[in-house]
Amino acid sequence: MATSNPTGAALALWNPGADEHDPISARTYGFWLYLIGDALLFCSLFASYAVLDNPVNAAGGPLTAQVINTPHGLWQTFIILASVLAYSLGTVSLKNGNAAGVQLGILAALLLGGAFLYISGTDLWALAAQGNGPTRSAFLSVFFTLLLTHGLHMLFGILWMLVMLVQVGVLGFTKDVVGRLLNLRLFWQFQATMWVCVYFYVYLLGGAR
Amino acid sequence: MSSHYNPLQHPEVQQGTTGRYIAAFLASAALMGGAYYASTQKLPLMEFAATAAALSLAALVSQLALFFGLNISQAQIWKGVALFLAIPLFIITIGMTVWAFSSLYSRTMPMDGMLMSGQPTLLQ
Amino acid sequence: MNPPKQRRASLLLKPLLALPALLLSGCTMAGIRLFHPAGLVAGAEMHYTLILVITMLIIIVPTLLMTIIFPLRYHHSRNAKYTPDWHFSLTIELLAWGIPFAIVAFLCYLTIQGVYAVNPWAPGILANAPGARQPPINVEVIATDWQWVFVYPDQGIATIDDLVVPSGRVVHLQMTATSNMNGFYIPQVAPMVDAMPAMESRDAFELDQPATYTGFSTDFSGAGFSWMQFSTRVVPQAEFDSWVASVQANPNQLTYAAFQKIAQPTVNAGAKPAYFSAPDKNLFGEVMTAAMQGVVYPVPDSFTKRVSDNSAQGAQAPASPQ
Amino acid sequence: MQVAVDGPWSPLLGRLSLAAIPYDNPILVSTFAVVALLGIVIIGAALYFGKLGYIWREWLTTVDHKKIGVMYIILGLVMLFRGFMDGAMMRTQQLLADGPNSPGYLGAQHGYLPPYHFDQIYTAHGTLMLFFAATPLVAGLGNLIVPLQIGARDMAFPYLNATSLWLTVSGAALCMISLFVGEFSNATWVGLMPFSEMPTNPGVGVDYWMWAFQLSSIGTTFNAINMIATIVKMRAPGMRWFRMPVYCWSSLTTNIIGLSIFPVVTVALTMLGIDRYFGTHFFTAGYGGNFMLYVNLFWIWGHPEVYFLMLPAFGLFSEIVPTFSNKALFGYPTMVAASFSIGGIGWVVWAHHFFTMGMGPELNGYFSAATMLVGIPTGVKAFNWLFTMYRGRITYATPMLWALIGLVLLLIGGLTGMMLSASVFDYTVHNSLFVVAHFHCMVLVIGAALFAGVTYWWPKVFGFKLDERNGQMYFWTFVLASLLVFVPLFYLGFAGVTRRLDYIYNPALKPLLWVSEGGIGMYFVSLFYFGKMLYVSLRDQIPAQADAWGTGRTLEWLTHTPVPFYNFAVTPQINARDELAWRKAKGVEGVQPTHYVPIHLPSNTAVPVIIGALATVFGFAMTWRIWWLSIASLLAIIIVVIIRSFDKNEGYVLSAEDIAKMENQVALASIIAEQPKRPALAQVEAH
Repeated sequence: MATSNPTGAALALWNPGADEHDPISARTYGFWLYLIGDALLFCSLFASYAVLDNPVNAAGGPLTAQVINTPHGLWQTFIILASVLAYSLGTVSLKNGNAAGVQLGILAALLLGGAFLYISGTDLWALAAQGNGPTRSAFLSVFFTLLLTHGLHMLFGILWMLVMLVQVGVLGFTKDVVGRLLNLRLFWQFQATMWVCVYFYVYLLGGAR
Repeated sequence: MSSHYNPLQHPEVQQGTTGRYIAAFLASAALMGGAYYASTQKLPLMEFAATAAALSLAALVSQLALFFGLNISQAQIWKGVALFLAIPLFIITIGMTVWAFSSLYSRTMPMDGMLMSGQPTLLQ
Repeated sequence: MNPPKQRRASLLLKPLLALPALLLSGCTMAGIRLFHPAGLVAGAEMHYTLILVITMLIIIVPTLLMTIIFPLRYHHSRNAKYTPDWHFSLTIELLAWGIPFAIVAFLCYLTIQGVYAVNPWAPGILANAPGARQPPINVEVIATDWQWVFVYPDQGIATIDDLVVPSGRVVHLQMTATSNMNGFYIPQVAPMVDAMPAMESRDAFELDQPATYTGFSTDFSGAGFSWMQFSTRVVPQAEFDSWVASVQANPNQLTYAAFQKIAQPTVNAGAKPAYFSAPDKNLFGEVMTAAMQGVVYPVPDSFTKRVSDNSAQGAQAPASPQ
Repeated sequence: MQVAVDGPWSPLLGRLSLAAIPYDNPILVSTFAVVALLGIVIIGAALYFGKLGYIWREWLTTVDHKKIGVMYIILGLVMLFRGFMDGAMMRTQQLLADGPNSPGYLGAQHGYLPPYHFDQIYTAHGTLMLFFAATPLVAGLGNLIVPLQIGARDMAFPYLNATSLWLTVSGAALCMISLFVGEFSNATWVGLMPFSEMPTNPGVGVDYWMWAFQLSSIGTTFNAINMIATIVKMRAPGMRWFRMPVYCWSSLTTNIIGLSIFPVVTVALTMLGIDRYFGTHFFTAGYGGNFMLYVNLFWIWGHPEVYFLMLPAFGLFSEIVPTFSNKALFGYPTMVAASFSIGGIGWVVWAHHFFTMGMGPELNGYFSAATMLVGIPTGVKAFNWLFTMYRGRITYATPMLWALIGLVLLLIGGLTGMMLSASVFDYTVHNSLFVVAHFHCMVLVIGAALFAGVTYWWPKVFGFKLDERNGQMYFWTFVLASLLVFVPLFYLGFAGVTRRLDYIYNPALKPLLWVSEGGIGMYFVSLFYFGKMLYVSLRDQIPAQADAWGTGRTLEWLTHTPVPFYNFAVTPQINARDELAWRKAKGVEGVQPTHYVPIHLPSNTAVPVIIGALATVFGFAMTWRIWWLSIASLLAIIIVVIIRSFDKNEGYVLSAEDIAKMENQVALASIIAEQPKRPALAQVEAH
């Protein structure tokens, strides 16, 4: 509201109702910041990987080229990208409040995510069964840790999707639910982005050395 | 007041389009497939590394631009700024760590010298 | 930079830095070891330190004076000139960025020069040292919990907690450790370098005057860390040779098996030395290899939980199997 | 895949047994008695005055940024006291255990603490001071003041804010539990590798340290996200970037640092954790492990962490110096630039913490030079404060005194820091008491800034000032004590005395050790004055003005004193940098809004405090390897979060009449007043 000072000029001193900030955009921004922190977490893992991917640190065990399955990795890349696409198309249905479309998108993304984890899990399990588990050498420790960190993120994303499937049905498109759906999209997309980095760094570069 | 607030009209909900997402998927998948194809081509290491890095970087950019929908609009600018500030940190974390350890390894872990001759079985 | 000039500079500057120390605690000046560097490496360290400090004082002292004068001068009771709205001056800002920048640039130049001069792997300052024409004395240093084992591969002897080197010769040290990281340090003599398990680090120094110094560990490595000292004796070449001969005659031989007993956690209070002949030729390599294969010498519970009793035992127990 | 542990283990209690309780240690038993007595007195008092419900409803379950800030500060001060007691014990041990003929007491051979106990004490000292004293104090002041300074109603995410607090508290609680159940880490606050690994450190101490550190760093990361989002998204209308107070700028830079570094240490600690729990080989010496990697990751976090704590201190000086010089801050734009430079440079210099590890001269040279660059923006800040005082009207109120001594300490700490950054000098004093003295100089700058900040904003929060007379006595005794303690340490460092020694070999150093011990005694005197200051101020409670110091310049002094829980009855319109100074110049600082609109506020929730409690249980169970309890508590956290996400509570609305009533009678809205229950709104679905 305007008030006048002794000199008579109008001054705006108070602004009633101006504290209603945009909660969804604050929320996605905060989540974006979390993702940057998460990216730095992956970044430190990559730095550790770069250090430990070295014959000294293999302690006589295998190095990257012997433990990866590059074609599997490529399939995983396609699967995770498709999963992100499915979720994203789900959020397109969100634009006009189509709950069934959103749920369908989430469900497809969830199943594809599960397929991704299945490939990852069986590959790592087979490796450990050969005696090249994470306790074999420092290199294998970081190899497993990097892939499992990504896998745990995916698992968490799947849990989140399950919760959202229920919430879309039970709560409908409230402000909180919509904010969460947007954040989950960022989170799921972020996993694909990180997987591209993993695939490039571990599977392609590591495999080439 | 929040009770009159329709979250579905929020610009971040309304920004997504089917076409852009499909384009993002196709671009990323094609670029990563291309990087895989390069790995089967017996290129010299540095050449392959450069090719794969360029393709993967392009895949990342396509995801940022098309999937994330990052741009310099009022809604997205601060996300862009945050990412822009963080990218040097990614490079520093990995790059300087690698630099420090390359120096350290060559100075404190003389692998091909005394150790290997003393205990040839250790690292086989 | 030639050494004599450096020493002169150090002599000139030393009293300046030492003055406040003298005022505070004249009685303990002799204990302030870093003001009495010995040899070229430590001399260079001192030299660079003094130049750096004096350069920094150029900016620190005026700022300190301003910090004291401004609050006194502009206290409200003094009614000094008051300009409440004056909040920017391009000149002052340029100076505030420019002066520190110039000084820091000079400091950077100096410190990088200094890093190369005292690089423990190959100190530049020793390249033209008097002893550089003779072959260096090689000593392999193994830090155990909590003793120092010095192996002289060329002389075929080894000692515990007693580093004896001839004067006028460059000493090359190669270091590793059994299970924990330690810092190898002889104040006044050699730069501090970490001795690390499964890794090899180096250090070098040369002393031209016979003397005795104390060295110790600077990186915490467990319950006996505080007692982890050794003596460094610089002796004339002839005396060194006869000392080597006497140790070579010692019947105790340092095999790897004997070393494994020594490497068990032991507090050697008082740094009682022990001497061995004919150390295993590749002892250093074997210790490193063992560490890489995951061999550690765990500290028994008795040492950690009730170390008070054990440090007493350690003092009485023989420092080495003799 | 659990690594076999020495000693007994049972499925029900893990490694926990009666033997874990150190009832045979007189020091710990008496500490326990004191802590237990205090706990009984506090809970008893709360029961006696019938305040238990009030504490639960208004404090433990709160999401109000000011109350969270106050609780952060209380936590920080309590832990500061415990950290100080540890420090006092260390100095006393070094004094007693000096020279081969020094006597031994309480079963120690020299001094009164066996090495193992001494090692735990200095580890606890470092851990507590950094994570549970300095960090909560910094976070607390940021929580309190930043939303007020930018004219926001609350933080961007109030619920997350409370979660940050309770995660930090859970870390502190683990540290406290370690005193009386089991042991704390003896591997220093940085966690020496491979010393912290299972083969060389099989006890539970390292686990306690690791989980306390991990939980508090998660809390700090959340807080950093919250602060950045608040500053970016929640500024009042008209608060453009270059109208923000410098304290907000420094909070922004500091939290950018915090957000970017804490994930790195999370990774380092997680790797240590899986080494210890699953037997991997990241940081062991054998099997290809590389403990230098830990050191590298740790200091990627560790060095920026220094600036994470330092920048808020600089921000506080930038608020306090102009207020008590009654003059605008000199060189605002370069102040902002300097903050960002410090943050940026702070990120690329970490390896100066391990010059002695054997990197090549090109790396040591680079890291030396890069470290020295920090001197430039820091120097700029010092000059800007000096020129703020230049031609000002200075009053020596307690906050100003703290700021001035902080500036002096900054110069000394800066000089010694620049010395240490030269690796050629570092080779002679690395890991010596010189380093200890240097970084205590720096943390005393932070300490001075925090005491200044607490004194400065106390009246805003509680409505009355801290007693000036006792505050100044506290200040002088504290400064004298600090000089006595730390000046001798510089000399001991030059004498070649290493840090972390439980026994000092040279009896000739006794006089210096005595001086240092005298300083510890002086700290106790200053503690007395601190208590007296609190007592006298609480007893008298002389009401303060809205602009408590009379020369405030920034927005927080515009609202009532004590600050209402809703901050501003009506959001202010910002017209200038230093809004209050601008309003004073226009003569409109007293103009109040003429009518009110309802305010929407979040409801209190018990979820954050429950998460904190479960996190404590989780950390404890992991420490003692009680697997069923760890899994149960982790699942419980996830379930609680999911349940909470189904909550339809949308907060409540404060009606215009309520606001008008509280504006006329400010005590009703004070953060210590109990609020009546207000009905919550339910969220509605959009169509």
